[in-house]
Amino acid sequence: MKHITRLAAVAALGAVMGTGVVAQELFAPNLSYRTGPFAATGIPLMNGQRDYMLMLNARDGGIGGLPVNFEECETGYSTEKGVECYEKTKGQAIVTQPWSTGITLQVLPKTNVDEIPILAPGYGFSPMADGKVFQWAFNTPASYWDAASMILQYLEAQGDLSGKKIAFLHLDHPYGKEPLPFLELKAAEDGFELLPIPVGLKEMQNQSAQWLQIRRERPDYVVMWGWGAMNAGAITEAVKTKFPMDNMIGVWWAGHDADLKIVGAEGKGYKSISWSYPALDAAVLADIKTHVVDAGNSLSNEEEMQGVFYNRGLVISMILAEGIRAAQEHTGNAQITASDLRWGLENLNVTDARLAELGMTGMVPPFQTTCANHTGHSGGWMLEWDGEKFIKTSDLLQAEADAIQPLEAAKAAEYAEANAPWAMSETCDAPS
Amino acid sequence: MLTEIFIKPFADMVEAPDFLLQVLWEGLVSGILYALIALGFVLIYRSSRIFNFAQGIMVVFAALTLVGLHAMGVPAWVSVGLTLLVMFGLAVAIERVVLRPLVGQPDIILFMATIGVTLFLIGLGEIIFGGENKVMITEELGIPTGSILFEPWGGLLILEQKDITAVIVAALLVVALLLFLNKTRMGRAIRALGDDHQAALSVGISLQTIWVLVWFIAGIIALVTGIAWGARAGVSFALEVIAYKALPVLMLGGLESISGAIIGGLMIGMLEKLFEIYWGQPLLGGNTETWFAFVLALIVLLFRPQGLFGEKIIERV
Amino acid sequence: MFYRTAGQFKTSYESDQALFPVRQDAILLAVILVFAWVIFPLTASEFTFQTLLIPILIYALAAMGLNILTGYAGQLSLGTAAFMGVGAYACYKMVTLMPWLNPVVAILLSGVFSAGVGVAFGIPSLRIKGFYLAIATLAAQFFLVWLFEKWAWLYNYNASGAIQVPNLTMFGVYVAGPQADSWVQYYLVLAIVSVMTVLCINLTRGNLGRTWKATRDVDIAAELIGINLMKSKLTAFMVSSYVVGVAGALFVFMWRGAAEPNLFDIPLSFRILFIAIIGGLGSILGNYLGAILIVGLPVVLGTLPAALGIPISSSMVEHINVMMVGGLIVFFLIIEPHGLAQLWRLIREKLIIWPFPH
Amino acid sequence: MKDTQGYLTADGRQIGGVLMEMRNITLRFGGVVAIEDISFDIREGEIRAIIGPNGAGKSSMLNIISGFYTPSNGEVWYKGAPRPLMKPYEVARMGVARTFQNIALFEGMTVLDNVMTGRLTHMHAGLLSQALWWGRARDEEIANREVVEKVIDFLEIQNIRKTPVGRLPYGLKKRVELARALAAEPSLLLLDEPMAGMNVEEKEDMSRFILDVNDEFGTTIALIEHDMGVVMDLSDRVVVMDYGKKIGDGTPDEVRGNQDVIDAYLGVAH
Repeated sequence: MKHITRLAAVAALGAVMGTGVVAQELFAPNLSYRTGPFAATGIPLMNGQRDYMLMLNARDGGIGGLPVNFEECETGYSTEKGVECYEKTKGQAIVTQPWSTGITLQVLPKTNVDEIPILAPGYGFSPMADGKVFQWAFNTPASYWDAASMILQYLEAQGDLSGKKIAFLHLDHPYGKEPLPFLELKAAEDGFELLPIPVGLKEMQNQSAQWLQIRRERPDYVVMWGWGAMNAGAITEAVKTKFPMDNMIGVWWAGHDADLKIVGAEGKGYKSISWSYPALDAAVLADIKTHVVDAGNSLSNEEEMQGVFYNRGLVISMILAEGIRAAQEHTGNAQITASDLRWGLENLNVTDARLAELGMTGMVPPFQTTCANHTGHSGGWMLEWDGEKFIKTSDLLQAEADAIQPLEAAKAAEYAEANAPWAMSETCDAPS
Repeated sequence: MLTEIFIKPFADMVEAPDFLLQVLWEGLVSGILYALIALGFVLIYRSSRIFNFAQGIMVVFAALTLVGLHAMGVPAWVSVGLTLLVMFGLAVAIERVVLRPLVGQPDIILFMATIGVTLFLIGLGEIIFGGENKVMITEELGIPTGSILFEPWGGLLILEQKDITAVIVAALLVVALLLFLNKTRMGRAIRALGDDHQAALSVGISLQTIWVLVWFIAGIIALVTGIAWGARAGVSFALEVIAYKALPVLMLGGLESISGAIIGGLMIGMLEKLFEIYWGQPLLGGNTETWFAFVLALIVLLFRPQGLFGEKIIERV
Repeated sequence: MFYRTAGQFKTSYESDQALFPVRQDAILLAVILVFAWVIFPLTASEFTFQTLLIPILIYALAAMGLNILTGYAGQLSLGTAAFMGVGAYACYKMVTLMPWLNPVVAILLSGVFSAGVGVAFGIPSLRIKGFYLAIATLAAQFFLVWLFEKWAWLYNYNASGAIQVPNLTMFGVYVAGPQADSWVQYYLVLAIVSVMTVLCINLTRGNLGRTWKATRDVDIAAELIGINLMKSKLTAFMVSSYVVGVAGALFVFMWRGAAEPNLFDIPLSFRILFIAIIGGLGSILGNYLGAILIVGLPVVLGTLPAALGIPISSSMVEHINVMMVGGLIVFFLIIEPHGLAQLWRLIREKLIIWPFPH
Repeated sequence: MKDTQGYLTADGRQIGGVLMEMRNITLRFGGVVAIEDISFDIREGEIRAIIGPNGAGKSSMLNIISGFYTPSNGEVWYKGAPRPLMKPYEVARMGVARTFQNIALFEGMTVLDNVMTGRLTHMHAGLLSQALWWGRARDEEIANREVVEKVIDFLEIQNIRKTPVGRLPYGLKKRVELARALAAEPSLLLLDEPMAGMNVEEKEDMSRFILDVNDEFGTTIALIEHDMGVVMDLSDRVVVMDYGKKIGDGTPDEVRGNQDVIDAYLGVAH
């Protein structure tokens, strides 16, 4: 029965999409969100992702000679729409890019049954790093726990954290709660006081209560896991409350140029950890200009293209493209399947040399994935708002693997148990 | 536990009076914006028995139009004028396309229609303006952006100049509205409509004209709200949710009472902030502002079904 | 011609009260049932199961629950999604605390919890009426969603705050969780929704149904002819919340597979309200028609441009979709405020006398 | 105390003992006195009318009888015992049914369903039985339908049985409302201005139905009416109210000769 319906699905989709079952292309859809309350932060990322793939198609004829079909399915950050998009695309897709931690959590168990790799660069569920348990999920090149660890390291470098108070301002949503287990662990270890302050989805634009709390509690630092309209809301409130910007650090999704432009110079000193950087002199940008922008195919604009998020979008598509390339080389076929791509994503090796070849030097730290390590733990840089743009303010920071890995293993095992029976690859030696 | 609930919060208030003042001020600023939105609801409800759910999206739409026009190079104050024109066009369109064919239908049908309008405007707005968060043209409109610091009792009180401006403008708007409703023929017709359609018609103004006018006034209120709120955190569709905050105000103040909307708005703004800071955050894990106003209004209504400002209703058969 | 009722005489009150006094209705229903039970499952793709068949049934059930409260008993509620949430979380707690529990039993029991919560939040309806009550139901909406966020016990202290449906079996077959096949879930949903529909039809056509409608139409007169308004309203809240709660449990366990608190926020409530109103308040059939329109239409619209080869971005499709749904709501309210069910009733009346004009 | 002695009407019907007695009823709304110290009784089997000009307090009196208003002072005696404070629906369950001046039918239902609501007080099947349409619920539905059909036949509304009441003309609506009240098989039937807004022909029909109901089922009827003419022909005894006070009580002939009543109706200055 299942087999029949699967076949029917493929056939129906082929008919609906007008693409045919044996299309000569790499179908790598993106579950984008250009609408809804989070569109503001979503659009530049989606544009970056799209432009990179369009550039590959125009410049190289795709990857390994096959064009990439980078169709977008709009979710509006709604989990329900996300699942619909997943169902719609999974018949043919070689990858699912769910965006939103909520959608990731929802499709995570499904991909394990449907055997489609999830690519969630820098988001999703941190224990996905454990490739033995999460065979099909990739949050390359860094997880939220990596982010939390790097932020804490950065703060520690400013002085001992014990006895300090850190407010954790976060979206009250699976995404915002994600780093809590790690932060709690570290709070106990390092002896700082952790004060989680949730921001409800309805309060993103009116955070006066949260910032009154911050004023009352007088934390030494504010660490922010914000998204969408919440970032701008928090940063304006921080300026208003006279909270020292130097002591406020966001995760990589809270480092959007447009959010900071609202406060402009007053936001000077605000920081955001990031595993990507807009290296505006990178060769890849010139290629995109030639092949996509000048051809009139880009949805972006000049201002956006200089921002952190657009450039991060480029890196995200690069990771996918590299995975595809690795899989093609491994199998010897240009037309790869979902499970081939899994092999590819498990065997990424993005070195400095490779980055130079790609024309992306300085845009992302080098990283490498393995069957057991789906994150790659690239590390990241601390970016700082100088009043006009984000600049690198630290050397490459590396997450504290010793603290993270046991937690990853424990939480991954917990997840597998709750979702039993859960297909796992017991050994990572067997070829996939 | 009991001391946590009944004693500690008040002790905290006394201990840091500057902070208490700050909390009240923040509540007041939110409250005045709630009151403005509630006022839009009340005007429309009084004149046409429509519970206009689209008030929230009108705020977004007005703000987006203003910012969008300015981005196209139109000078700030000209943009305000053009936005008002757009809001007027919207009022006429809603009256023609939606209200007129639905005259005489049950309340719930009209209510649903306004939700339909809301969705329509969301889709249309996103196509025209895109979903990005935009910066309100605060400075261009000549709204001061700095803040004033006070140091009462050796503490610190921060008053944002744009919040002060918002409060003043809102107050002026309310006064202007009250003058309009009480002193002009048109205004009296609108007020009379709340009580009796025939009486209003006898003034010699057609129902349609009044409806367009009322929706237009609601549009003006939406624009003012949009500017004030947008100045705080940018303009995007996420603003729409503030419309919900006006609903408990309506419950407390009554769907038809203008003074009820104003007093209710201010009360809810301040009480929810006080509750969140002194009870919600320490005891309940925070974020109580999402429901506090509703639960408060519910409890008040359980004891006074006519609301705080309504008169007791004698039921008849 | 096809709907001729001449020659069909009723010889007893019992047969007059039968579900389908007109034979053609029964035949039409039989055809629909054959499609639902045999033809769809055999032909549907995974995509159809997941985006059309299963959600339409579940949404129709949720709307049916709301319709009992709003359409039959006249109490406008904007908090439906929160009661769905109560059902879903209750079901989650039951299956994780008692893994041996039969999933269908768990789903049916979870409605009991939402019924309880529904009655509690229904108490204000005794004093508050109309829009004031509608706003009051928003108190339930916002408070309950907040509770789902804050009460960690509800989601087993899961770090993400979301609930994840475990793999559940019944007679050795996976019925919920990622291992379950869509067609199994579809049959289960279809069976539960069908049974609930029959129960709802019985309740609404009998004594309780008349009590509710009387309360809705003229509450004062209803009380003066002997209706205990408190009992009438609270049973409506109870039955409605039960149905909605079961729909919520199905929503998460048979369809979504996971849920975060804000899933049960106000957009879902509105969606269900749309279905009930577009379908027709005070009608059981309408819930299905409304669900087909509100759930099905965007899916179809979403696939259209690609199928027709129109180069249009998916976000534009989504914007247009939102606009169309809004426009359609206004459109249907204008052409038939009593909903699609009424439209069907009129068509049927025409068919009965067809081909004669009167 | 129980008065079992009845009387014989002009047309020879035997009227029974006291069914309901109003004792010194006063009703105030805030400072306004709507009814002031009124007493009268209603006997089994009789047609009792309460008349008076507009604002006399007739409707308030009817509302007190049906339990919708609670008197500020005084007692209502029913079936030989003082009636405790109760909700309107409890009063209805004790056998008091009524119609309304501004028709209060359930517009969303058919005529049949409207009349069936009159049987609510006689149906007791549980939720589960109703949901399954099995056992008690089904039996009750059939048994009560038979009663209702009798009432429908009696009031000659068979042909509109399945019509939604919203579509009916005014006069028929009044009749359906009477049917709903009759279906309850009440001990006391209250009619609130049954002829209001009717033309002469409809009034005659309604009068006939009222008399037939009283005749056929022996139902005690209390009615209030603004229009004196019809009432006088119909009722056995009449209470006349004006400005919240009782100004007359007796047979139609007695009342007609009462100077206070004549003044009240002719509008002589007080």
